[in-house]
Amino acid sequence: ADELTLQLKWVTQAQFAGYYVAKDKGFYDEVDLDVTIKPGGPDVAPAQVIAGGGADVVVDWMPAALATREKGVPLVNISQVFSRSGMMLTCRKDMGVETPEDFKGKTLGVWFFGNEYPFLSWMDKLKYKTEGADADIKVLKQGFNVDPLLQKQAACVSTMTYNEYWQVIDGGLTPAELTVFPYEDQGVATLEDGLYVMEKSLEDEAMKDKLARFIKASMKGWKYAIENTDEAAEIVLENDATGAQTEKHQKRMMAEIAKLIDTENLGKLNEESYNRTVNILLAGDSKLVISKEPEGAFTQEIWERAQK
Amino acid sequence: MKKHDYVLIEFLFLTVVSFAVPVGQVEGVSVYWWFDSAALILVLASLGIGFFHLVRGRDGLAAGLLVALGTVLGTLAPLQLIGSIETGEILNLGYRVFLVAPGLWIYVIALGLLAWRAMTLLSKVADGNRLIALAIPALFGVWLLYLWQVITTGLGIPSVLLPSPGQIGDAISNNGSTLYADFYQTVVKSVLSGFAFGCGSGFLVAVLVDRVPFMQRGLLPLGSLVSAVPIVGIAPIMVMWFGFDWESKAAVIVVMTFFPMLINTLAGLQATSHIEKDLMRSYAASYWQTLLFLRLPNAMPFIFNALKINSTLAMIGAIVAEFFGTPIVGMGFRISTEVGRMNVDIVWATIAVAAVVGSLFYGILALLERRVTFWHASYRRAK
Amino acid sequence: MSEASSKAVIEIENLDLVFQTADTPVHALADIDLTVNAGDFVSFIGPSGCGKTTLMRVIADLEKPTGGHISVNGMTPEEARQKRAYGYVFQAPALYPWRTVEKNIRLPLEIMGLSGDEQKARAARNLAMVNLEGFEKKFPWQLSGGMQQRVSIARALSVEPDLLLMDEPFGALDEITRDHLNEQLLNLWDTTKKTVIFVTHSIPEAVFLSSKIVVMSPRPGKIIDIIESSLPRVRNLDIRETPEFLEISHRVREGLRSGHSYDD
Amino acid sequence: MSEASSKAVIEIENLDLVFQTADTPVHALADIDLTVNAGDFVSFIGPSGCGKTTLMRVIADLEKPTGGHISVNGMTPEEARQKRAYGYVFQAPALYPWRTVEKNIRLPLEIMGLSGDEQKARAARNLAMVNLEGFEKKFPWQLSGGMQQRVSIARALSVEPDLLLMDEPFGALDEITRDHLNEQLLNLWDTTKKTVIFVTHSIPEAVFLSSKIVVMSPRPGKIIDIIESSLPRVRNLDIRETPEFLEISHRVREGLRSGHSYDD
Amino acid sequence: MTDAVQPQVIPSWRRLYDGKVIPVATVLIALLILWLAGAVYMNSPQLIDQYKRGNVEWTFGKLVRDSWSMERPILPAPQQIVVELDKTVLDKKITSKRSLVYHAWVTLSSTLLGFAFGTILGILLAVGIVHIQTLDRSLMPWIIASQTVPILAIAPMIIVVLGNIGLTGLVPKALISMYLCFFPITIGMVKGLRSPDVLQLDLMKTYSASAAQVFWKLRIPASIPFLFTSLKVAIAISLVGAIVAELPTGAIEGLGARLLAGSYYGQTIQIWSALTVASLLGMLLVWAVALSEKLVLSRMGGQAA
Ligand SMILES: Nc1ncnc2c1ncn2[C@@H]1O[C@H](COP(=O)(O)OP(=O)(O)OP(=O)(O)O)[C@@H](O)[C@H]1O
Ligand SMILES: Nc1ncnc2c1ncn2[C@@H]1O[C@H](COP(=O)(O)OP(=O)(O)OP(=O)(O)O)[C@@H](O)[C@H]1O
Ligand SMILES: Cc1ncc(C[n+]2csc(CCO)c2C)c(N)n1
Ligand SMILES: [Mg+2]
Ligand SMILES: [Mg+2]
Repeated sequence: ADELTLQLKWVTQAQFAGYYVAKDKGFYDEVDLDVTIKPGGPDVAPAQVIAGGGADVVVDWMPAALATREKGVPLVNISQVFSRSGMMLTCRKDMGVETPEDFKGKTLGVWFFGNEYPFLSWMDKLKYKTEGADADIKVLKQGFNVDPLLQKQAACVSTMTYNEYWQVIDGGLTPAELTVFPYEDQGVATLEDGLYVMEKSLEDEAMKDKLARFIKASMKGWKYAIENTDEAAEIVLENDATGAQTEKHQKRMMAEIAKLIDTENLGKLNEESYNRTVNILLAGDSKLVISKEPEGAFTQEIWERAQK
Repeated sequence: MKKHDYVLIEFLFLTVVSFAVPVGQVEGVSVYWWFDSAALILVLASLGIGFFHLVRGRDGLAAGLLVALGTVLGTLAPLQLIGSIETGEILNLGYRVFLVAPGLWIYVIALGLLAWRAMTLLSKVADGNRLIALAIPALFGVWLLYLWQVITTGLGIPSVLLPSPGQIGDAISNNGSTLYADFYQTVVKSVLSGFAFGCGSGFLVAVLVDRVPFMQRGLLPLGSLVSAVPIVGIAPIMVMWFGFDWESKAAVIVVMTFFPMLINTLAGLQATSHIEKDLMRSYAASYWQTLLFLRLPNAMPFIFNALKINSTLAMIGAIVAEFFGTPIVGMGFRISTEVGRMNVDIVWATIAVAAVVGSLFYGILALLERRVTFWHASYRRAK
Repeated sequence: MSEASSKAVIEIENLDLVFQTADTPVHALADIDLTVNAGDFVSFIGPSGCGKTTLMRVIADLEKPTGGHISVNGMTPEEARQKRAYGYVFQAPALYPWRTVEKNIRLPLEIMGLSGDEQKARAARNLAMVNLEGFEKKFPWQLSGGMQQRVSIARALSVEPDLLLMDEPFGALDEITRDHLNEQLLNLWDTTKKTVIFVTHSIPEAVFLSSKIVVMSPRPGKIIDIIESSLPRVRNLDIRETPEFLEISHRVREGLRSGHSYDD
Repeated sequence: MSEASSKAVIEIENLDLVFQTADTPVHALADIDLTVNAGDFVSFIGPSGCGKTTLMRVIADLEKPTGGHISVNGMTPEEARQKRAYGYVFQAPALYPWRTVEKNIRLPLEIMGLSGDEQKARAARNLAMVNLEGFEKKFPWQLSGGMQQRVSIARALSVEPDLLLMDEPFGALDEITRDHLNEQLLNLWDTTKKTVIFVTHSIPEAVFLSSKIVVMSPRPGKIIDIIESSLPRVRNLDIRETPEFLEISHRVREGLRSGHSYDD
Repeated sequence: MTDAVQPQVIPSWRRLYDGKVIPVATVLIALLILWLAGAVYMNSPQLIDQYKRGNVEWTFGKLVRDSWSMERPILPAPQQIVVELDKTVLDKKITSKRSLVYHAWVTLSSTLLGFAFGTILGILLAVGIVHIQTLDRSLMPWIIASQTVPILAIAPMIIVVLGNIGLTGLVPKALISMYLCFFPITIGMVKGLRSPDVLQLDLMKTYSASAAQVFWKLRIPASIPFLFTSLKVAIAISLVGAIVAELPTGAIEGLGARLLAGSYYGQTIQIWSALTVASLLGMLLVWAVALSEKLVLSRMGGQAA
């Protein structure tokens, strides 16, 4: 079997169920692939791993991938798994946040490590200054969890619909006490989990074939996961080496993940969404993330081959 | 009896060998040293100086400086070449990259030998000469940086993995204000306050507990318990307790520095010999007089030991703690954020600032120690 | 053995001291009876480990006896120590390396709270006494062993105690310097009427200096002979050639020999 | 001053040694001329700091002279050291604390590569010589200072050198033990015909042991008198009462006194 | 007059008092009480907030009980940690990924390997520094500077680079742990190898011993007490290094991964129990080194360090 290494963006969880299912159910074996799945973590930059030759394919978010491309690491999107963004800003009503106008003067929790680009674009759109002595809002680099919100150290924190939001709920706050700002609703949604390879991989015919087979089996895995969310969550749990994930949380996450994925043309990059993402990142005068229209940042060829 | 200087002979041999093999490629065609006349002259200069010294074989300052000059001239040759011709990319070629420009790498190894000879020559005359005593480690450091530069650029290592010192230097000069803001947040706010508070409280508790042996026996074993608690575990807890600004970083530093100071001060206070204490007793000196006149001065070497250990702990502690939640400024924030943004040059620029600040901090404490404990056996010579 | 106790500075009766050590207890002093009168110059002599230092330390309240009675100036040793009744010269110089020679001498005076001027004056006076003028600003480790020991003597003298306890103060010195300091000490003793207790290994030194020689033997440490000297109070080095001197020396040597065992 | 050089073990001519220190150079030895013949017992005596130890260290090639000539067994001191020509007893015992008494004595023998049996035999023999049978398995800190010094003497003897350098070997011992070891050493010297160089502070010891006494004076360290002893080679302690003995002692003392300055 | 202080048989409680057991227990109990009080103090604001929002009647007793049994406390009560430890240490099979023993074992193996590497590197550097004048003069400042580099910052890059040359799994983690723990060993060994005084060295010279003989018969034995003192420091650091190194390897398994996962999900109790196990493991390791120190030193005549 051909060997292939996949680097995830984050720790083993239902966010990546499709790949684990494909491996567990033997879908990769069917296409004669031996796939190694490397979990990520807070200090793992998928783009760095692939640049260093540590993986053949990585799961990453498009803003980060485009920014990396500008830095001279030529990442190319070969398949876009999540069609919608799951990112939200979750705020406490009792700290006085009901609309984006209320952000002024508040402390907002944001993830960095390349995940801050959508947020920065949004704030740019809202004409809020986030840095310096005269900043309109105080930005806090949020750690791994939602504690700053629970402890009222921040008025808002970043959450994913499928993960941190539920930690807030588990933390004792009710949906009625919260205001949520999904990026989709604010018109600043950028594409999230997609599959990226180095440009060089696309120069080699054998590699292209391998990637197509990988996409094919992975999408089969995702399809299965969306149809059998509970079983998929259990497969994820079995693959979690930390033993820290809970069943309740993973099942819920899997259900939420399913909502972000279009099963029609599963894995195909929607060029409209791509253009929207690029425009959001290019908008404003700050040029925070990318400074010019990227070229060759995606290809549909692999996905199309995978349909055969 | 005259011994052969094998290091120099080896240098000459390797350099000559480097002439026989390619030093790189231009459009796929192997080229040799004489492709670039500037590089050729530099190599020949180093070769000449090496040969001259081998024949003359004399020690002394002049010889040391001459060989050092030869090394410096020699090091410019590879830099000159790497900018103008192809030397291979490690990610494409793997270990075969060394076959693209074998002469270059052989010469770099040869230069290592020449640099070594320069340092040994200088070491011999360094006693009593402060300038040279400082120059030797500086030369060594420059050599390390040089190797780093040649390897990253010569082997085409992607800068997102490891930028070259040149790129790091550029990043430092281009991001001065950011780096200063980070320095202010991390060092001035977190490190200094945490260090002062941690060391201060460790010292005070030691002085208090010293009177109660019972407490000492109870506290000391806990010291080894706490020293084994990883900072990556304390940091999130402190962020939870003290908020995300510098206070939580200072708290992490306090936890890290408290016990080393406590343990060292206690050991220092107890390091007085029987006879010294008996002397105080024979004067019917009070507890505080004994402390002031005898035990504290005597404990100074121990206390400085703890201060030095703690200075490196404090820097690392503050930076690591910033990984776990911070306002968007600070060296730890910068490092963790810019890695994700693929700005690895800024990451290394920040690391460089941290290393320089940390070493300075340490150096200042070491100087102060020399001043305060001048009387200690480790500082006085003869008699 | 005890005498007119009206002038007695130190009275020791039936004193016992056992050190508790990890393995076996060490019987360092057994059945010690001794009276020292004001103005006496008493030497302790005996083989290594016979308890000379220990006995001196008991007098100075640096060691507590495990049996018997002792009084110093009519008080317990502890009270006497707190009244700063004595000056002690240790077997080793015990100078503080972070203080200059002068500062070392001023140490006890600072602790006693004397005025700066007084401290200065006394330091100068006593440095002169041990021939170390000009070394005020040196640090102890810049001096030879013998000079260090002389600084420690000057330090003890600067306290100006009536009772001087000296534990082998001249051990580290060569014969000539030693002779010189012996004369100085004798002179000081004679003019100031101090009481001196002195430990030495040297028979001639003991005989030359003392008005009373206490010969001790080890295991357990006890007194085997107390010799009252018949030599005049004012002496010079030539007295060492006289028959009385040799006779006393002989008696001390005999005492030592009888108490000696070869296992050390 | 030099004699029949056929039997000369050590020949020193015009020797000079200056220590370079941080501030001022110290002129430790100046103009030393000395010949030591096979079978001599030579004592160095002089005030503290006059260079006795330094001179001994030059002979042992532990210090390089800055001027003059010296030969040991007709070779340079370095060659002699490499041939293991001498045994050295330092002023301090210098035992390795992690080795038992026996292992300490075997240390030089291990280094010389002797067989295990031979090492054992020599250790046993020399321990007996210094009266320490039964202490083989003890560690140095379990011995008193005097016992440690005796171990270090046994260690030097176990090398069985023809030339023995001893730097105040008996300084830490009390008078009785010292007398005893003096007799033993004299006996050893007489029976094995070794050459011994010996440093001491004690005039009687120097006179009792030596066939030749070298009196030194400090600043710079030089030889001010060399006294050939008229005493017979075989002596016992009683000789110390004889007029010849007292006369030699007197001459040594006079020499010492003349070379003495009071500033140390 | 001084009366005799009679020596007597020391009662056993007295020995406990003079030993470590009672003092440590006392300090621990005091800490425990502080801890329990602290848990109430730190957790109650959130609880009171909850009560208010839920309109719950509450008494102080209820507040105390609740603050000792919150699911996501700011400071968990000790008994909660004990319960969690009971669940994750005793109840689970030790091969299970939910068993802390399993994770401790993972961390321990890279700790020990890193410690071994660090000891070797540390000693080699020290030997070089002591014997080669040029190294002595050139290396020391850089060794100190190396320790001012925040390892957590470069660990991910090290892992990526090492992964690139085919080193994965235990070795990269051990190398990071080595980077941290070689330092005290180098410092201690340099001191130790230089501890023989002039006299001890001169003695060797009079035997005209070779450099190797001086090294093995004098420098090495003299440095042993220093070595052990450093080893005790180093092994604790090595554990910290191993835990740090687990984060950028994808935090798959080991105590560091547990810490992080606990942190990621706001599971305070999980963090604290992982911390507790880490500290106990650290203490155990230090104790093991101390024990071997005792054994070795007693064979070497029991001189104090
Ligand atoms: N703190 C102690 N613990 C146990 N034993 C001790 C202690 N101090 C002294 N000793 C023992 O008590 C005995 C007497 O010791 P002391 O120091 O008084 O002898 P000394 O006569 O002064 O000998 P030296 O002439 O060598 O100074 C010795 O056997 C010694 O080992
Ligand atoms: N390594 C050295 N550096 C500088 N000066 C030294 C050194 N060793 C000895 N001296 C000086 O050389 C002189 C002679 O010293 P040496 O040790 O030979 O005296 P000594 O006669 O053995 O004295 P003692 O009787 O005290 O042992 C002294 O003034 C001493 O301070
Ligand atoms: C330090 C830190 N950095 C980034 C993220 C963001 N992140 C990476 S993957 C992912 C999907 C949700 O689980 C999210 C939100 C985080 N959580 N913590
Ligand atoms: Mg004594
Ligand atoms: Mg000497």
